[in-house]
Amino acid sequence: MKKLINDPADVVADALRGMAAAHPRLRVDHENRVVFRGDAPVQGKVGLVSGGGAGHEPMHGGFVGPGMLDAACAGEVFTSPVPYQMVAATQGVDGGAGVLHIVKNYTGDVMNFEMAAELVAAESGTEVVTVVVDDDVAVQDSLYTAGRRGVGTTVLLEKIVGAAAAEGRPLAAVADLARRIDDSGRSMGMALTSCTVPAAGKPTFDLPEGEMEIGIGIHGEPGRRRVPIAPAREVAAMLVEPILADHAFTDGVICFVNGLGGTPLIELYVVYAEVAAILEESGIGIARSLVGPYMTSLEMAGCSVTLLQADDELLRLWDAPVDTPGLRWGA
Amino acid sequence: MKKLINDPADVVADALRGMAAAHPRLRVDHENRVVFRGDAPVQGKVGLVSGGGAGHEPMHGGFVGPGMLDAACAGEVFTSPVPYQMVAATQGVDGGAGVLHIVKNYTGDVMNFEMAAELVAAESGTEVVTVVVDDDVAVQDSLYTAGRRGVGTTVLLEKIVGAAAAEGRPLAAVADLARRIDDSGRSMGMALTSCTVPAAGKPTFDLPEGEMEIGIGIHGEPGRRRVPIAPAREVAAMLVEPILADHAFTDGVICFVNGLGGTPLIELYVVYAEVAAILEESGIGIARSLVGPYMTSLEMAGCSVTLLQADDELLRLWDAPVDTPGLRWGA
Amino acid sequence: MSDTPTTEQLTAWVTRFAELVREHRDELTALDSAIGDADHGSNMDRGMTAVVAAVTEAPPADPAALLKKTGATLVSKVGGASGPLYGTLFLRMAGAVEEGFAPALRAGFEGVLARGKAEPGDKTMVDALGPACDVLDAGGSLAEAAQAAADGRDATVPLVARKGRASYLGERSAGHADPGATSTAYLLQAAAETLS
Amino acid sequence: MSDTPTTEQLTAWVTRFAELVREHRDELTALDSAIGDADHGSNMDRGMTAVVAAVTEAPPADPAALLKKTGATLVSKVGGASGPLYGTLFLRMAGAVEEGFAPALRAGFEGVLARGKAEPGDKTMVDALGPACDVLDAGGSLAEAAQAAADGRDATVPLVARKGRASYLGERSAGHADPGATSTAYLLQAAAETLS
Ligand SMILES: Nc1ncnc2c1ncn2[C@@H]1O[C@H](COP(=O)(O)OP(=O)(O)O)[C@@H](O)[C@H]1O
Ligand SMILES: Nc1ncnc2c1ncn2[C@@H]1O[C@H](COP(=O)(O)OP(=O)(O)O)[C@@H](O)[C@H]1O
Ligand SMILES: [Mg+2]
Ligand SMILES: [Mg+2]
Ligand SMILES: [Mg+2]
Ligand SMILES: [Mg+2]
Repeated sequence: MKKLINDPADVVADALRGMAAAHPRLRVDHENRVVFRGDAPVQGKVGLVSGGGAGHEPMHGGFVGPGMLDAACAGEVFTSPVPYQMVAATQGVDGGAGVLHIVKNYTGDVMNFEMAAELVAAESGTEVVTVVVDDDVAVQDSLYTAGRRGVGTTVLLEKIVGAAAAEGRPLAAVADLARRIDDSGRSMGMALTSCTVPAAGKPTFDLPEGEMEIGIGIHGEPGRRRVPIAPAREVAAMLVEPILADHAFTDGVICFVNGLGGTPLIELYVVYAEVAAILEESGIGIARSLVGPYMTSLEMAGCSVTLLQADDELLRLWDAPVDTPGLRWGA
Repeated sequence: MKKLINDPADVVADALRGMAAAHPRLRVDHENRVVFRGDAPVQGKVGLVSGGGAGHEPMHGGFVGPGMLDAACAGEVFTSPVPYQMVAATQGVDGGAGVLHIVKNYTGDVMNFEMAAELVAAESGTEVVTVVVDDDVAVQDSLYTAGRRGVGTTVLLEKIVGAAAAEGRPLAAVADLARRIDDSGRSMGMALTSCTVPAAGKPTFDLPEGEMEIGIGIHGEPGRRRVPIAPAREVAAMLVEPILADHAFTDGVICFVNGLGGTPLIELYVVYAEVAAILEESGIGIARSLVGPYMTSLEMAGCSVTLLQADDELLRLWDAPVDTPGLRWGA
Repeated sequence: MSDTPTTEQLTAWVTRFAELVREHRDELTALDSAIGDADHGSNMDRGMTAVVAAVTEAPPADPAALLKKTGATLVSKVGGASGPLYGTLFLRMAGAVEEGFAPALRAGFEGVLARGKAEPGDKTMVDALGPACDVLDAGGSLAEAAQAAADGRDATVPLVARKGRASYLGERSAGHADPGATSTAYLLQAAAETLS
Repeated sequence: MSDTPTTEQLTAWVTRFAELVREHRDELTALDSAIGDADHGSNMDRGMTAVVAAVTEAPPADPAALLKKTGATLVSKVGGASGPLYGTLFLRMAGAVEEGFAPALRAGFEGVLARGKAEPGDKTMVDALGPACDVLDAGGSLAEAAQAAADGRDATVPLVARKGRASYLGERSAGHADPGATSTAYLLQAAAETLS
């Protein structure tokens, strides 16, 4: 295992120390492993809390700041955080207007956030609404599984919903918007290589030299199929076609090509070019784009494509100022 | 070779298509492989041109935009661009106040930019000044080599000098500032793995499982020594100590931990934490930080550390608005 | 076994379970690598190490307090799917332990079902825990219950997962034992060794 | 050879050089992998392929035009260190080719020295080109010049590089032939095969 870490058991704590040192405008609660925006709670604003296993940086801690999340809880690598972290985050961002929990659909995340919401309900008057993101079209038979996984749409949702909360919208409206975004976003990913969970010390799976995995999840959960490696043009088609088959996208989408951690930007741009070409042929204009490693899977090589159907309101909220380590503009 | 590309011969052209599609506010001259800011030339402003081999994205094309570069030329992977590209870039950004060429110190880059400047001088009245960046402390015996390589300081320089040019400073002042930054910045890098040049199809070098290379260059040029892999704490020391030994840094530096392409952000934060701890012990306060993959070496795993001695003026220029795909704030 | 176990016995149980988890940590992670995300061994080891530390540092006064401390520690240290599930198991056992071990385990099992909404045959820890509860309820010994849990674990091998991360593998999840069912088999083995 | 070569001969020369580069592309890249950045083979191949295309599409009228077109194409297609160096070599040859091949090559060599500021023994293409020029200036044959270039290339093996990327290796650059010296040896081999 070749990684820039100290003891594998300390990876998350060490990375949080790094975040705290690099971003003085964030406040890191090291005991609870929660990244807060420095001025939380913001009075009168709906608080946005997300979180999940580590290993997906900059998600979620890197999306904390004005215009996006108020707090993010970090679990161990690929392991959901625990309820008391979410309780601490919720209490720390409660500015009197309630708190939205943004939860990616994984059994562990859902159960831990559920227990946290139960604890908050029992202990305090804070109103909590939970939105579960499940946008991974690679999961076809949601009836026989834990349901679609939450992937790339989460990043776009946190940005857009963050802007809505910053405008002072009430909790119910913010939650409705979040659900609408989850309904309008679809993703599909692929991997060229596996990744190594530090505590495990070995690659999670084995992906031979000539093969790639289409439809993989962000923890290395296997995908739809293994196929021989192919040119970026064909890979883009393998990702975009199931997305278009699953949802009727029309003109004006946000197109997000995400890197999984080990794939450099030059390759992501090559993929973006092919994705854009397919969308153009399909008559689906791209209103906004995002290209880069925003939701990683440790050092896995590969990418995912997310399309989100936008409209004037969503685009206005997308363009609104955001000031986080991972996404920043207008501020 | 596992890469998200089409034909290896088309990687650079394909990535430029992707950049053009993803960033409509840039103008990409595909024939000359130059990325221009969409509104170039900006009348009355010194034009900033950089460029170099591809494979280091987002550098340099991703640093084109208001507050940073006016144009960037892309060569083949790890190969300097050719003079006619630089001539096209120079002519395209000449707003009457002259043009600064920002050149990383590699024989090929220096010679090609030199020929370009000769051609511009012969053909037009555009005033061109060249600044060569050479900040890599891994190169010790500059007398017996082509001199120190230009690495991480380049990113910081392009941002700060870009802000100075945006303020309307004259060419001589902008060039002086650039030289001052080169004098005040030092970098050192390391790799855990090699990278594969697409046209070569095989890893440039071989770095066995238990070893790492300290002092490596961004094209895989070998470093000072190969050593057994070590905890991030020790790696940080191996990078920071030669930097501090080479230049007397005092309080108030810009600290930049750069990812080489295959190393995910979680590891860069672990390294940042250790770098910050060493600087704190040395009494060197960090005024600003940058953490992420800004100057990559294809999919190489590893990182580099850059320290730049700042002062109030440099910090003010660092904080000034910048609006590029790779670095963006205040805009 | 229908007697109420003593605090000492239960402490020995969780301590022995922690040992077994430590010993089989890599095996549990390898099973989770095959059909999940390669963290079940470290998750359970982190949790049970914390449990042993907690009950050693401040020994709980009675069986319910011991089980509550165990459950609460697991909930707050493990995360993932196994944290809430094992945590709920012990927390619910605390409320029923005065009636005896078998009723307590049954209550814990029901908590797991309520929290995780898995059904038997979904290829989860339910498939090891359920058969063990059935044996105890029918008056079987702890050794028999441990055997039933081990058999239940083995029976997960051919199953296609329908809950948890392994469910994303579909048909490909068949052929490997479920990690949670495997750790549950160790839980019952520890019970047979310490509570008889 | 002190006669002025014809346009046809020079065209055959650059065409043969392009063939040799194509044939040895992977070898040149492998040498550059060992002590540089793994692109010399693709750089030279890209450039010489463009040269052949250019002179085939619009055959230059005279030797100087042929050499100028070759040099300009290399400058505009190769990049890196080899583009300006090989480009300058041919461009300077164009200015002196009326005096004959040997004086032209000497002029080209001086251009390379001026552009790259390398000295003999720095482990660069200079170490193959210089000896070849010396042989020709002393009245030697092209075959002898090609041999001198090949010997010069071989002599770069033990050298420690002091110019170009290989210089960063320091002592570690010893033990490998210089890629640019190797491609230069092919340039002279092509001359011996086509201009004699
Ligand atoms: N809904 C569920 N009900 C019961 N057990 C479950 C459920 N989902 C997962 N599990 C159990 O949890 C185990 C995985 O635990 P672990 O790897 O620690 O967490 P995660 O799946 O979050 O990585 C599975 O092997 C399975 O036995
Ligand atoms: N200053 C120099 N003078 C002469 N030749 C040089 C000089 N620097 C490099 N070279 C030659 O260029 C060759 C490398 O060319 P190439 O790999 O195409 O470019 P780059 O080094 O930019 O990747 C070296 O092997 C060497 O022969
Ligand atoms: Mg997990
Ligand atoms: Mg090169
Ligand atoms: Mg798991
Ligand atoms: Mg080279």
